Amino acid sequence: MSGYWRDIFAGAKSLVIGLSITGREFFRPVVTEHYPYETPTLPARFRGHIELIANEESGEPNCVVCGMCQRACPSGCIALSGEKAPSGKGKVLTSYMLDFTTCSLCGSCVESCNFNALRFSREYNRVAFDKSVFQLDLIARLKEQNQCKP
Amino acid sequence: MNLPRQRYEETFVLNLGPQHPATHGVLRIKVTMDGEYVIKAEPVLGYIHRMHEKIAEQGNFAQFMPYTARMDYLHALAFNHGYCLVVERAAGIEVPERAEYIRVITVELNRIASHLLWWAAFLLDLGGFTPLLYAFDDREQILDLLERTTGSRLTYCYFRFGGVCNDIDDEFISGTRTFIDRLRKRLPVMYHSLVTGNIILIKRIKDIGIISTEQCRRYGASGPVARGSGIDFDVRKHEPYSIYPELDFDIPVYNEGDSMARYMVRMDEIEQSLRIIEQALDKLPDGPIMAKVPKNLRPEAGTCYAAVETARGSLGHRLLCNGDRNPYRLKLRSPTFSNLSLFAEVAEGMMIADVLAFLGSLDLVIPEIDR
Amino acid sequence: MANPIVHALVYLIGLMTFAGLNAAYLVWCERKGAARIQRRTGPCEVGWAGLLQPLADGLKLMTKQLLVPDGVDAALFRLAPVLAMLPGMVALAVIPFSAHLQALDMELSALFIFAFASLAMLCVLLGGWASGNKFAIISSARAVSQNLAYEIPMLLTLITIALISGSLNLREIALDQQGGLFHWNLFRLEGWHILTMWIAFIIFFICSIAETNRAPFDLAEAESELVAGYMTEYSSMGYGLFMMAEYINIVVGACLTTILFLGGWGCPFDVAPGWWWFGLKMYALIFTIIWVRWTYPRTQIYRLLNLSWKVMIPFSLINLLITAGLVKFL
Amino acid sequence: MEATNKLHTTLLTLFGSLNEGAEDATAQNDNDATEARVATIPLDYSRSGANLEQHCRPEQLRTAAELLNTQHFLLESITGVDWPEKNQFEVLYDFIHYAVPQYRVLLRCTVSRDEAIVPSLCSIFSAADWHEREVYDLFGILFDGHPNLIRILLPEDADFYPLRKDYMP
Repeated sequence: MSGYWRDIFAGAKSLVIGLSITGREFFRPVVTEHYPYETPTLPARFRGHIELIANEESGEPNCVVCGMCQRACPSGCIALSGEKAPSGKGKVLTSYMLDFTTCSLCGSCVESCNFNALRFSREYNRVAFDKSVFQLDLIARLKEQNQCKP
Repeated sequence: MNLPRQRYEETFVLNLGPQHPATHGVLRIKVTMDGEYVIKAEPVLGYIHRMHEKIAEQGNFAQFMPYTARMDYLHALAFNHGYCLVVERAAGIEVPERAEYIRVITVELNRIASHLLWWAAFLLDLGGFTPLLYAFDDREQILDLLERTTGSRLTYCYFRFGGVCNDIDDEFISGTRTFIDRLRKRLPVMYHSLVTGNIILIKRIKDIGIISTEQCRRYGASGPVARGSGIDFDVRKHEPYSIYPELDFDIPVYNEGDSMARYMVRMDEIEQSLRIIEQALDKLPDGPIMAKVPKNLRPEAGTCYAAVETARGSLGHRLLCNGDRNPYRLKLRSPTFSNLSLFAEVAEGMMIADVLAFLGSLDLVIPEIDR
Repeated sequence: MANPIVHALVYLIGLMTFAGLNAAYLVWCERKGAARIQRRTGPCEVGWAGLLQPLADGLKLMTKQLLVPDGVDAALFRLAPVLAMLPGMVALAVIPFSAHLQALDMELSALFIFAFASLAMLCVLLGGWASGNKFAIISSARAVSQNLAYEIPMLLTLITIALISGSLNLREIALDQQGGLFHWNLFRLEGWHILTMWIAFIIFFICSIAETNRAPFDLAEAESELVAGYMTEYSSMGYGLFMMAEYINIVVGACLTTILFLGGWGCPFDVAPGWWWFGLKMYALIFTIIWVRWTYPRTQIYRLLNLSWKVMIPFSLINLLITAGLVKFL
Repeated sequence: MEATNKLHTTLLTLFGSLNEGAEDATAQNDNDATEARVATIPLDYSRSGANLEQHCRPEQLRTAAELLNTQHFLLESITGVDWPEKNQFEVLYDFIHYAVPQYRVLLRCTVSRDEAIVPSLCSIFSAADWHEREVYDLFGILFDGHPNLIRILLPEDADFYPLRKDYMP
């Protein structure tokens, strides 16, 4: 019988303690962010999809079309091509396509690039109705960034 | 609390199907039931099978790293650590001291986040909605800390062979210390007196799903499932790796073997992980965070095995290399695969509500089972 | 109010709006209460602070297609949600909201409400069985055994109240408790009832939670085990009616507890009794029901039945005995 | 540490008896196509993660497993490996012990690629049930004596074995 009484009294006490805790929480301020109006602050190393870096003056991408990032990528999302530079020295980038549907944001490409030509963008809310929007043309994106720069 | 076997005239087969709120993933359990009692339960796997082991054989060693985080996304850093360990052991790479400490700190933080999410989901299965929000409130602090250093929140790709890719700064260290004090203050109130002491919860998981030590050994169970049945087996103490021998922490072991024992093992493990992080932060040395490692690694032929303690048990990598750039065969021994294999034997005779409480206490992550 | 037809019409419309508004805005209160307990904001997009949210939910439910899957007993499938609404609405008719605000003053009004409460149990069984879904069958079997087990202690506490106030007419019970805090049955001083009445109050309150399948006794529609219990196969207004029925049953349960224990429309210091005191007590009780739901996990079916047969019923019988003794000798 | 050494020596002696038994067997049918070597190789734990590697022929598998079971070992995992150039499948069994730290026994047995049948350990270690089903599922190695050897990960109607080297998706 003692188990019976102990269950009732200990149980009732634990139920009251539970109620008091949630009751106290009821009057505490709200913790959550109201998303569309309060956007989160992104840390420095946030990993959005990759984008090209241009050197300040000429606005041309630093990329020398060495293809290291293309080889390093585990899921083969990068497809880049370039041709001989008119000045005869090195190559110029013509197209840099990133298939963001299979990219797993591992950072191998950014690490494998020795010419500081790739970095992570800070874009986190890219949504679309069809997959083709995720085939990103990074050169076009770079041009856009150059235009909106002063 | 296994009730006597019922007579079987009118039984029906219920599909705790791949799409069910309590399976937390695409696990299907074909349950033959007589009214409320389960007569035979048979888990059906493979709904999220992606053939990780074949992918490992395609690319070179470094290219498999992001895939390790996609197996057990709740404790992704331990999977990174396991894969790094087996390749470093095969190729004989020495990891600098500071990188080892950073690895242990981030793995233990990730372990706490995984236990907090297990606790939230387990109580959701038992019908309590509010604890989930309190646990996610704490887990959010960890995710922000880890996002500052690694760049991602859930599927990390932070470890490299020979070290880690980013260094931790002072803000991370001070943030971790405030997190530790905050969680230490909240644990007794929000977790133990609100939930662990609650009579409804105690009645709900006490003496439910009792696993004997012999069953654990025959099925090869590990982690909190084995430690809940009185087996003192934790890979960090059993096969010490990294700098765990230098840190003093103890392994919670309970002998009852029921869901309550597994619950208490995981709650005590959160406190132990806090202790580990504190000691590791105090002893954090300076120095490089990456060893000199050739770009494409070619470990010489032979076989190698490395085990790591994840939140769910001992994760093993059996690696066979034949000297060229990609692994010849990489076997991933996932802890939940063995922990779930004893489910069919223990779940007989229980009622449907207890079967779900027992399933929750096993802490399953389905992509880790199906690989 | 002179001729009965106008009286009946006015009260019919009044009670229907009362029930409809309550069913809608209790959902809002529950979501806001749950959100505050979980330290988040709750619905706040539709209208100011989400006040139009119940309207939006109702509209969504009405515009959805009422799907009747095959292999389902069509007639019973459609009838069950309507029948589930019936007991709640009918019980509102006899509840005395204040001295002269009562639709129908019946002699045995308390018994009338409990007769219809057991009908609600049958509707859940009907809904579960008619939808032919395995989860629904398990959940309706559970709901029947749960409601049956918690009907008995509720009736026993009702008899103790009838002993004290001498009649089963809710109006008499409430009138008997007028005149200040210490005349309420819960704190009744004369006849020393205060000693045992708080046990009866707790039993009655727990039974009213269990009767309406609310957490921690929501085994009938246990989200994590039985997907949505007996409501699994229902969509749009079928589901909407079951939800409204649940909230109206909560309102009826809270009204009953206020009348039987907290002195109906009586004001604590007998300054100005009125229907708004009745509302205050009722919504305080409803808030506690919401508060309880978001604090505790769910029990198992056999612990729940043990709680009723082994704890609730013995305690209410002893309570009945003591009250009978007190009434006789004091 | 002395528990490990004691266990190590007992295992060496037990496996030794296993080897002699097999030695004379190979002596008779020298033209044994699979020329399965039977040997016990102590390993350096820190380099390879295992202490004792035992090569054995499929018939001796069950005796070796019973032997390990009596010593209260637990079956950690079963790995299948495909060696197409040697036309062989290899099955590796990992055993560890709950009480003895840093000790792992690796049981290796090779079988020819055409008729790949390996005795099942289900009756000794229940963990073998699912692991063997997985190796069958991914390699097509049959385990005789297994209660219900059906696919575990791939859909029932899959007719290919993905982890074979000659299988390209």
